[in-house]
Amino acid sequence: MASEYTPRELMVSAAAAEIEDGDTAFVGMRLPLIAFQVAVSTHAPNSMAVYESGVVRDSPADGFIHTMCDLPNLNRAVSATGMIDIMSRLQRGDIDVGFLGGAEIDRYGNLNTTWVRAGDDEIRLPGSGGACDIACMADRTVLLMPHEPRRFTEEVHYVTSPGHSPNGGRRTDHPAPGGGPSTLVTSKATFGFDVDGELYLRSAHPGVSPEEVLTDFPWEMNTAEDIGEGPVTTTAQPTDEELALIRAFDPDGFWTRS
Amino acid sequence: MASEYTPRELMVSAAAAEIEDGDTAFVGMRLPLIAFQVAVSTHAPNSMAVYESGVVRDSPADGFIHTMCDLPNLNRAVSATGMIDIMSRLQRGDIDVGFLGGAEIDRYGNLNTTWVRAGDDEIRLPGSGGACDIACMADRTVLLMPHEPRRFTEEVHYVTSPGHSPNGGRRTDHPAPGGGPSTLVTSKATFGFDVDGELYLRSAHPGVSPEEVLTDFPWEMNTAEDIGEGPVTTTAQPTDEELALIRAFDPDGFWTRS
Amino acid sequence: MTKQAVLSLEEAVSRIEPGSSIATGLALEHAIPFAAGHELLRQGIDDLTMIGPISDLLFDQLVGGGAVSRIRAAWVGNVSAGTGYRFREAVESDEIDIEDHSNFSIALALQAGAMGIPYLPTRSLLGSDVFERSGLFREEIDPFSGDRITLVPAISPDWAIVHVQRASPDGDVHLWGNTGIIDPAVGAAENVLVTAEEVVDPDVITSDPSRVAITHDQVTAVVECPFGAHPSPLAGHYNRDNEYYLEYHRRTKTQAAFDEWADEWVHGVSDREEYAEWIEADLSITEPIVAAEVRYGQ
Amino acid sequence: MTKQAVLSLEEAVSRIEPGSSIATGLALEHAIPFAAGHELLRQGIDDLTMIGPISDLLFDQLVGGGAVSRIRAAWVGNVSAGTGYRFREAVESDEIDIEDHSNFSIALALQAGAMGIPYLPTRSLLGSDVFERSGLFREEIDPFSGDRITLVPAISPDWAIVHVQRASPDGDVHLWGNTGIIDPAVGAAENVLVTAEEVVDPDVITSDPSRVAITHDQVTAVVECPFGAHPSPLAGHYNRDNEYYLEYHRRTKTQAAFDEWADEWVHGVSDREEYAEWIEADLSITEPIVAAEVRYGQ
Repeated sequence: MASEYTPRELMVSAAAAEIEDGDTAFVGMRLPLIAFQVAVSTHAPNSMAVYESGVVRDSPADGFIHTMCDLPNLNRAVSATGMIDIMSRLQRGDIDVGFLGGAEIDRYGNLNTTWVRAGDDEIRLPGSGGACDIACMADRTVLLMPHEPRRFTEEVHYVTSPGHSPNGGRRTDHPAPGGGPSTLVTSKATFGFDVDGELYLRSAHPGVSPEEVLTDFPWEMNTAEDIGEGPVTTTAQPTDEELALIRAFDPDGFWTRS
Repeated sequence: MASEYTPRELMVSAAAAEIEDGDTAFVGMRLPLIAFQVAVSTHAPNSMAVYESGVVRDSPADGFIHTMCDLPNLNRAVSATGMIDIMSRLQRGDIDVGFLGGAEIDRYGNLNTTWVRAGDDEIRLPGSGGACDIACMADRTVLLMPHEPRRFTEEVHYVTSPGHSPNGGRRTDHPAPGGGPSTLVTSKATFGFDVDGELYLRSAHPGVSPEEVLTDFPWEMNTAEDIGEGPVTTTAQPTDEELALIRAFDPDGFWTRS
Repeated sequence: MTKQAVLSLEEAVSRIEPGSSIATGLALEHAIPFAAGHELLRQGIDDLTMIGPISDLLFDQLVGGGAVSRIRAAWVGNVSAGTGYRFREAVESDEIDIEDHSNFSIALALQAGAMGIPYLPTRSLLGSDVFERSGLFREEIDPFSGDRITLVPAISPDWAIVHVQRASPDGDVHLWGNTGIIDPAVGAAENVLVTAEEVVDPDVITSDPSRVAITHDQVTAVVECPFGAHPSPLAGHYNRDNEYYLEYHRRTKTQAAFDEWADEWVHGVSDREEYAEWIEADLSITEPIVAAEVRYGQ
Repeated sequence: MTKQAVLSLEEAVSRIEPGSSIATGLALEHAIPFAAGHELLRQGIDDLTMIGPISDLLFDQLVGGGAVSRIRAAWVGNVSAGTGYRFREAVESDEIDIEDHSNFSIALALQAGAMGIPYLPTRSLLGSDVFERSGLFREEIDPFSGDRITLVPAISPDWAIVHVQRASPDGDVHLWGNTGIIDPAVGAAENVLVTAEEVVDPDVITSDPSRVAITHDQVTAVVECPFGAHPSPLAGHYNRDNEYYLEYHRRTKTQAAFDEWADEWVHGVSDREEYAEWIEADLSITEPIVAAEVRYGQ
C-alpha cells in the first residue's frame, strides 16, 4: 500500500518521471522546482537542470526553494551565469525537456498564461516569463495544470506558449524549432500528444475514471486505446521514497500539500 | 634641453598626446601599450584603456608588458571579461580613440596589414586582428607607422582597416559608423586628415624638414598651411617625465629603444 | 566616464526624471532593488516605463504607487503567490500600457542595445501571440539558410537600477550568484544606478578583476544600501523573505488596501536603516560557503 | 552530458580526428593550449582547420608541423616579433587556405554558434577588404532603421581546446583573467578538450559557481597538464616566456630550421613533465594578489 498523498504530490511524481537519466531540464517556477529534485535523487542521477536566472544544477538543493533564485539553489550549483547563457543552451538545442504551466490549453497543447476571458471581461495574467521560449525551443515540453474544465478550450485566448500545428504532423508545419509538447499532467490524469499533435488520454490518476476525465474537455478527445497505444492505464502513485523526498524538499508543503 | 630619445620614444609621446583626459582608448599591440600608460600617468589621469582580450585598465601596469595579456596588465585592472564585452563597447560607440598600425597607408588613411605586393610576389602579413573593427567603429583612430616611403601608396593592396571615403566628407559617405582616422604618427612626422578625409602634414619631428617628409609620398600632399590650419610645426619632443615613464614601462627598451 | 561619488539613496534616485524608462529586477527573483524602487515612490517620480524579465513584485508595487505608465516585460506578478493585483487591475482598466515579451526577447532586446546593434535574431517567438500580437518584432528570412527567423529590436533604457553585493566608491562592482539580464541591461542603459550592500575599498574590487560585473564608466550613481534587496535574497548576504510576499498578496487586493500597505512599508519608512529594523524574519546566512581561493599576481 | 574521466594528454588528443576543425588560442595571448597543440603534432593529426582570433604562435607551429589545411582567423603570427614564417610561407605558396577575419567577426561567428542562431549582425567590416574579398559575410539592410549592416554567419567547430587554471575531474572549470572568445567558442563547439593546470576536488569548483566558465556537459575530455600554456602566461600561475617567442622567431625562418626546432621542442619531448624541466626562465609569480573573499551559503 502506498501512503496517502495529495494531488500535487502525484503531479510532482508524474512530472519527475518525465525527466530521463542524462536529460537537461529547463525548470521554472513551482512544482517543477520539486520535480527535478525528485528525479535527480531517484531514477535520473545524471540529469541536470537549468534555470533562466543563470543557475545550472545537478543535485537537489539542501533546503526549501520557494523560487529558482533562493540561496539553497545556488549553493554547490554547477554554475551561475546569466540568462543569455541559459537561453542560448535552449536555442542551440541542448535542452531535452522543459516544464510549462497554463491557465488554458487547447487540443494542440497551446498554452495561455497572458490573458483569459471571463464572460465579457478579460483577465490579465502575469504573462510568459520564459515559457514562450521553452515552448518554442525545448526538445520536448511537459505541461502541468490543475484539472479544471474551464481551462480546457477549443481555442486559447492568447497563445503564450505554442503547441503543435493545427495542420497535423506536430511541429512539422510550425515555425518553432523544438519538438513541442509531449505530455500533459493534470491533477486528474496524464495525456500524450499523438502523431498529429493532438492530446489523448494516457492514464487516469488513482480513483479517477477515464470517462470522467474525458467529459471535462469541450472536444471529443481520443484515448491511448483509440490511437493504438494500448489501454488507458492508471497513473503510477508516488512511491514512498518519492513522497519522502517531496516532503524533504517542501517541508511545510507550501507547493505540494495545499 | 630635452634628453636624447629614440624615434620610437617620440612616437610613443606623440601617440600618448592623442589620448585626452577622460577618453576610453582601445589599445592593441606594441607602442600603444606604452603610450596609454604614459598618458594615464601624465595629462590623462581619467582615461581608461580596453584590450580585446578582455581587460579594462585605468592605471599603468606595475611591470613590463610585452602583450596585453601579460600578467602585470591584469593585476589591479578595472575588470577582466572577454572580447564580446570589449567589442560591444566599441560597437555601441563608447570608444573615443583607437590605435592602429599598418604596413601600407593611402591618402585616405586606409591601412593594410594583410597582403602586400613586392614586385610580382605577394607577401602575407599576419592580418587584421581587431584592427578592422577599431578602424570601422572607434570615434577616432590614431595610426602609427615607421616612416618608410614604400609604405605610402596611392592604393593599398588590401584594405584591412578602412579610412575615409574617397568621395570626400571623411566618413559621411562611408558605411563604417566610426569617425575614422584623425592622426598619423610616423617616425618622422605627424599628419592630420582634412575635411575631405585626406592626409596633410601637421608637424615634422625635430631635425626633419617638412619638404623631406613630403617627398616620401607618391602624391602631392597638403600641409597644415595649405588647408588653412597654420604653419607646419615641429613635433613636441618627449618631456623628461615622459621619457622616464617610457623607460620605466619598457625598462629594456624592447619596444622603444631599437 | 569619470568616477562617481557615493550618494544617499534620496539624492541618487532624485536624478531619475519622471517619464524615464528604467530596467530593473534584472536578476529575476535575486537581488531586486526594492530600496531604490520604494524611493521612487516616496519621491513621486512617475510616468515611468518599467523594463524587465520576470518581475517578482517590485513592478506591482510601482504600479500600485502610481509611478508607472508603461511596462515592457515578460512577466509581472508575485512568484510566491501568482497574481500581482495592482498590475492586473491597472492593465485591465487600461491605466498602463503593456508590451508583452518573453524572458528571452527582453534579454535579447537589451543585449542588442548593449552590443550597439539594431536587433538580434532568435529562433524563439514565432508561432506565439507574443510575436503575433506585437508590433515590435519582425519575421525575416535568414539569408544563409532560408529559414524563418525573428528579429528582436534593441532596447536602450534611460536607466538600469541594480543591487549588488559590493562596489567601490568609484562604481566598480563585484556581483555574484544569479545575474539574469544584468549584464545586457547595464550595457544597454544610458545611466546605471548601483545600490550596494557594502561600499568597499577599491582594493577589494581590484583584487579580482574577473569578478567585476559593472565598471565605473557605466555607472551614474553609487549608493550604500544595506538590505537594499529585501525581501528578495542576496547571495552571500540574506535569504528570501517568503512571508513578505505572501503578506503582500493578502494585503493588496484593492487599491485602498495597497495604499495602506504602502503607507506602512514605503511612505512610513524614513530610510533603509529604519526599514531593516522592521524585518521580523531571520534571513541571515547560517551556513556560509567560502569561495575557493583565487590568485592573480606577476 | 555524462561526467568525464581525467585522461592523459595523449589519450585525450587522440580522440581528435584528422580533418577536424579546432578553435583554440581563444584567450588571445593568454592561456594558449600549447601542450595540446604540440601533442597534435606528435600524433600527426593533420588536415586540420584552425579557428581563432589573434593566434600568438601556436597556429604558426601547427602550420610548420604540417597539421593544417585551412585557417579561419583574424591574425596569425608572433606577437613579440610580428611575422610567423611558417604561416607566411604556407599561405604564399598556397599550401593552406586562409579565411580572413577580424577579431570581432570570428568572435561573432562563434557567438552565433553558441547562441544557436544562423548569424549575428554587426556594424563592423563594411568598407574593408575583410568584407569585400570574402564570400562569407553578407551585407543586408536593417529592416528597422534602413541602415546597411553586415551579417556574420555562425561557425560551430568540431573541437574547442582550452587551457584553464583548474577543473574538477568531471569537467567543471574555474577560469579567470583574460578570456577573449573562450565562452563563445566553448558554446559553439561540438566537443571541448580542457587542459587544466590543476585537477581539483569538485568541492573547490562548486564552492564558487559564479567562477565556473565551462560546465561538464560541454566537455569531452579533461587533462591535467601543468605548464600546459607555456610559453604563454596563465593568470595566477606563471608569466609569459618572452624569450621563447624571440628564439622561435630567430630559429624558424626556413622549414628546415623549423623542423630542427620542432625536433627539439615538440618531438623531442616525451611528456609535459619533461618539457617543464627545459624551461630556463623564471616565470613564477613572485608578487601574488589574493582575490577578496566571496561567500555563498544560506
